Amino acid sequence: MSVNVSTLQARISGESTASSPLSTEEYFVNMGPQHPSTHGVLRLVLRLDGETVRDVVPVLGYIHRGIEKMGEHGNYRQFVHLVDRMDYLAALSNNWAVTMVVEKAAKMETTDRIQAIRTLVCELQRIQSHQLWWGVFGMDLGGFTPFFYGLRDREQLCDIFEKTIGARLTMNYIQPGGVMYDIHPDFVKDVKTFLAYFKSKLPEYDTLMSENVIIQERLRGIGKLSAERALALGATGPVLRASGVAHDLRKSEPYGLYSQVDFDVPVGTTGDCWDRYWVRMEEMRQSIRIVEQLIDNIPEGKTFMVKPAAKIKVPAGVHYSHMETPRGVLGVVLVSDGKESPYRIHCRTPNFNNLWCIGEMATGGRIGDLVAMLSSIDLVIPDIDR
Amino acid sequence: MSDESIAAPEVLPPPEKHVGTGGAVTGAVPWIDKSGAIGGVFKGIRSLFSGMKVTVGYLMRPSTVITQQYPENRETLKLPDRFRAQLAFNHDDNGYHKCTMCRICEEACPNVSIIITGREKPAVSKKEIDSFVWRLDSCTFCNTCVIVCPFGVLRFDGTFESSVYDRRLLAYTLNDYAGPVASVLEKIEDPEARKAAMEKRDPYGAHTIIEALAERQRAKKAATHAAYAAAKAARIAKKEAAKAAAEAPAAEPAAEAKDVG
Amino acid sequence: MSWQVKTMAERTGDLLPGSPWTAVLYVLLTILAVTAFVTLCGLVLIYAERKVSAHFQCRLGPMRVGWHGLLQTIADTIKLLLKEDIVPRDADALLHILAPVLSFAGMLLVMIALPMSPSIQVADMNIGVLYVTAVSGLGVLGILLGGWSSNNKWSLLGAMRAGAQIISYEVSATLALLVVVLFAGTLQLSGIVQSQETGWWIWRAHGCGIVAFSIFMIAGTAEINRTPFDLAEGESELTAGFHTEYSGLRFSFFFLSEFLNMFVLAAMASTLFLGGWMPLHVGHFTVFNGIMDLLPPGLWFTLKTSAVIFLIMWFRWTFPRLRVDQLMRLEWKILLPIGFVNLFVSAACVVTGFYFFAG
Amino acid sequence: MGVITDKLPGVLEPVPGGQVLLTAVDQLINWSRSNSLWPLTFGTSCCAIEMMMATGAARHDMARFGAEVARPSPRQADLLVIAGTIVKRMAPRLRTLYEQMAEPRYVMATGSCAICGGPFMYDSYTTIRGADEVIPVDVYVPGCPPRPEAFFYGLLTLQKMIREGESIRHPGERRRPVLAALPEGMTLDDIRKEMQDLLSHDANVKMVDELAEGAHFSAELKDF
Amino acid sequence: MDAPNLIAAVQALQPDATVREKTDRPTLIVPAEGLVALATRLRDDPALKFELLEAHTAIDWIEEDRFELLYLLASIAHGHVLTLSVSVDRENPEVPTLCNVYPIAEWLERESYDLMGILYDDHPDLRRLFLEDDWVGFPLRKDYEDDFMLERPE
Repeated sequence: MSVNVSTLQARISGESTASSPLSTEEYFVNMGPQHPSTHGVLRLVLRLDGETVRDVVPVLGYIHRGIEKMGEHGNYRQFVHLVDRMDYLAALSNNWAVTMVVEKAAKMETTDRIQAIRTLVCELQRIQSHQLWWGVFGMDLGGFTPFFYGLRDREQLCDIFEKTIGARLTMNYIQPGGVMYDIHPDFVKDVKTFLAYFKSKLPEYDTLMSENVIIQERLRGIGKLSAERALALGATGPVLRASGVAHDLRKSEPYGLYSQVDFDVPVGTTGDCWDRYWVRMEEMRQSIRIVEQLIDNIPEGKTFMVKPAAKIKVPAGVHYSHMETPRGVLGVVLVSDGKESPYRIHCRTPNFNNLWCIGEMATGGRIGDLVAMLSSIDLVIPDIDR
Repeated sequence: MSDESIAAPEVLPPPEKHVGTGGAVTGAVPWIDKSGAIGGVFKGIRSLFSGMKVTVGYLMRPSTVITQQYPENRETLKLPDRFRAQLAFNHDDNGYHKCTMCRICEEACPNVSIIITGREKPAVSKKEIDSFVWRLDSCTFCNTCVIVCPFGVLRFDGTFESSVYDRRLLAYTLNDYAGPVASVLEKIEDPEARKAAMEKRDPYGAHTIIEALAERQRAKKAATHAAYAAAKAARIAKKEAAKAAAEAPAAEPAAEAKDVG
Repeated sequence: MSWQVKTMAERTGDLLPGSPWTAVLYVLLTILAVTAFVTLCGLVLIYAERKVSAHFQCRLGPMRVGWHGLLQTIADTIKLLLKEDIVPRDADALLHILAPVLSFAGMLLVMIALPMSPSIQVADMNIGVLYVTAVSGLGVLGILLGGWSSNNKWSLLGAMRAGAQIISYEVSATLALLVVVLFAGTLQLSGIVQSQETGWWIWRAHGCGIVAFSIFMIAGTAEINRTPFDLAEGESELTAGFHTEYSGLRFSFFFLSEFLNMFVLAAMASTLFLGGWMPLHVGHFTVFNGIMDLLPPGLWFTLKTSAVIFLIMWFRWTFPRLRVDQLMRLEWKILLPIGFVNLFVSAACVVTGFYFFAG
Repeated sequence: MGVITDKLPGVLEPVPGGQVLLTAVDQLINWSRSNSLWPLTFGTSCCAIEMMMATGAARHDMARFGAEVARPSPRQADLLVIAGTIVKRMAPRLRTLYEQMAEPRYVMATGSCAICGGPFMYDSYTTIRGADEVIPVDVYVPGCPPRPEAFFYGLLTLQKMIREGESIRHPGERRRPVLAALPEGMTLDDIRKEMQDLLSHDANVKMVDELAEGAHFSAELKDF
Repeated sequence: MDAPNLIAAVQALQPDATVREKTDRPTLIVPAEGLVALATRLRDDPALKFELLEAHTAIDWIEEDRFELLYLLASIAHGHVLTLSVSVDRENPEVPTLCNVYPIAEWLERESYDLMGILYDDHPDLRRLFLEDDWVGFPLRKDYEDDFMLERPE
């Protein structure tokens, strides 16, 4: 049998790649599971030569909770609530991904109002997610103040979500057959206030970070990822787009009301950290555009097409649908045997694939670069481990 | 739109055309031009100063401080109506609830945070609730129970202050009394009889019910183990039978032929 | 108007004239004074840093302990003093214990040379500048020892970064100091202050003063390991850098010496370039100078030092951190050449007497 | 200094008036400890974001409590906030982190996952059902995740415990305030009110000196 | 390329591929042996150009005593999608690895090995991904038993 089962020890103790006469003894360092810049409980085993990173081996599983197994034991609504905890910074997108596959498979109908609300809240959450990323990115690069400014503006969106949805992080708002509540009467007004506010703050973001010479020096040319490698490694979302591939499911397979709005897909050129940074900054602006087009044109209609207590049954077969979360493509494979709970459910999460790009990027860089690269991928660890 | 800031494009190859991705922005990524060394240095230094201007701007304007001082502002702190932090029972003005013990919420709850026990000897109607246990410690505030309840028994409050030193205190009994629903109670004319039908329930003590549940779970676990073992044995038997059937085809048709003959 | 400089050494001599106990008393008084000052200064600085950073970031900072959080740092101090002290099993115990003491001692020793006012100075050495440069180099020894003895790779990385960084930047800082020494013609700190009676060196020396001041501030910020040069303890990269394995009292030594180093840097910068305790004088405009003399020299020193400290804090709460190689490039390829050129130019200025109020 | 706090009770107790002095020392130490809770930067999942919002967002600003100095190294931290799910693979690491912290150390379990496994309580093959199976937990802050204010309420509750429940006379022993053991006839609202009262009037309130013991607790509850 | 054309094109490459019913994406059942060759051609054929392995997962059909492996391929250049379905024996679940065609398969297959126990021939680094190295059993299999796991009480 040609199947080799190896161990971590075997993996990391590879051949020394140091060839220069000046090179020194290589050593291993564990980065994580508790490390401030791994954004959770990711563990990276680094092979270092002084400050230079020779190899990065991610070790996962420190927050693997078996969501897929749990999905097989509950019904579809209960699974929607579970995926909130997967990519918690984009809980609504996760809700929608599962909802989408269930609705598609069970052929449930929705109204334009439902779709408009879903599109709106998801775009708002994309802004929210990128705000947090921007703040944390600043902190990972050593500047503390961006962190506070990013979170300050994120808090405004939290308020809007609290009013309409009643939760700040784990929403469980988008459900098969509709949305949990209709929007709050103040929603339109609040969102407009927020957009005006945030548009006045974005130039400040640029002054503080984007135009800062230290930031540019630290990001430019660091962690390059070519388009071919990005595709081969299955990267999606801003990571892929920064490498120059204009792949955005909102454009290529429009769902929700994305086909009715006008927006651009920002694309980078070289796929370095700066491109990824810039793509996300630009995405915030595009999301503002989308929200602006939709906010005044929310159609009338029902917000829940089936009774909340109604049981959902999905016809037997394999169903798949995917969507664009702030971090990339979230796909859900739903295998049903016609019962109330899925036979097998698998989530193709964006961070899982994006994480592996770090090995490609980091080799040859410095520890400081590694932190910038990790941050520019914008990882959410529970989304990787599920 | 502040597209102007990114409009100044360097000469870059246009991105490869892709199906369905019209209107893609080219990578007009702005950065400080380092080609002129001296000019670049001055631009860089200026960017540092403009950053410093932003931060000091906030320092100079105390009105930008947006901190809400939580324990001090408790009276004025108003949470949105829909905020979910504490499950509560809707009791009407008489203190009667409407829970008919249909158990829809219990079934819908994703992680068994709601445990309903019925009274062993219902006083008036067929089914009467004994205690409606809600586990705050495991609740995920998904609101499913509230939206599925056909009678509007439950609601979510915004009372978030419930930190404790002992996690057993986080199991609440939500109903004020054990007994029939409001409509049944209102039919009873005699106030004494009404009172007799209602048995007071205190918010605490629910953890014994949870322990009982855990006991039941252990029993169930043993049962599933047995079921798994049986299924496995059946599968192996089936497989062996299939194998035997596959191995024996040479003999079987001959026997059949003999019978026919 | 001439300033009568009277150091603590001379005062002690006045107390017990001709007695052999003078030396003992002097040492005791010095310890008492420096300890009291260091403690007070540390408390105030940490509180100020927290409040200033908070207001940079649209928030309030410590509010609940005492009025507007005034007692916050006291609570922190008591807690740190009473916290369990851990020496890791595999650490080099002696060096582990010695490191924070060394780091703290370097900073304490600088303190005694600082002229805070004509009458507040512990010792006035005739080689003051040299002494300060030499003694502040002790700090890096503490950091290196701390990182090495902790038996932790992150600590070691942090210590090595700190070693490389501090030793490199000391060159530039010293070059910047030399500019002032050239102009003042003395190494004595009080002498340098008095040489600025007709104006501060930062503007009297034409461009040289400003360039030297900028280099000194950048190099100094790097020497005290603060953002944007806080590579040695860069949180997001090296967990906590060289003091990862330190807890309680010993950690507080590192913590405190970091803040007091900031004070030392600010005090040195204001002494050398901004006239120290010398009020703002412009040449021989007696009326203007007389008005400026109304404020006591101690207050002038405090104001200038606070301004420089605020500048350092401002850097910290605005800028991100540099990378290791960029840090080295900044020093060896940019600051050092500029520093040398600046030194030559200022030497020429001194020789030709081409600076304001040279007479 | 550990030596001093160890020896102090032995020296002071026999002295007349020593008890009073000791109580004063206790109060000072507890005051300082409760007001300087430096958290460890540690979070596993969603609750970490809300903890970040509590520490980092200018709206909430944990600096007001003197607790914004988040230390990345466990040696320097006082407060371990378990923010998120703990799975089997993480549990030994959590234990290590806890053991690396210097005394006195405090643990706060925020969110359903850390309290009892929360949404992953059933049917999950890795999730630890409650962080208190791995390390001792002082305060439980329910929520999924708790909002920053709830997090602060938990912090206040912990401060209360530190101020009332510790003495250098019994190092390492931590007494929880009485709320765990319920007198008969008390309701949820009474408890909440009492708790709020206690927290608003800080150190002037007398706490009932009773360690909430499991047996005692159950006996009380059976009377209902 | 629309679904019928796509299926015809792939069937030209792999004649014994049959269409899998009950799916919402064009899905072909292919034998395990020729998988690597087929995937390479799917990736390199300019008319097909499936450059992205979007997802890979395994399904445990315990009643039919087999695992079904799904490879969800997508072509960004052409905007079409295809799923390959491979069935393997439950007792001896061995399939060739796709690591050399799609590098991301290395980790997707490790996940699949970790949770489902599929063994990938010639995989360079086949070890557990999420669980500890000494974990017993494969949790996503339908007959997985665990003393630790609690089931939902009824």
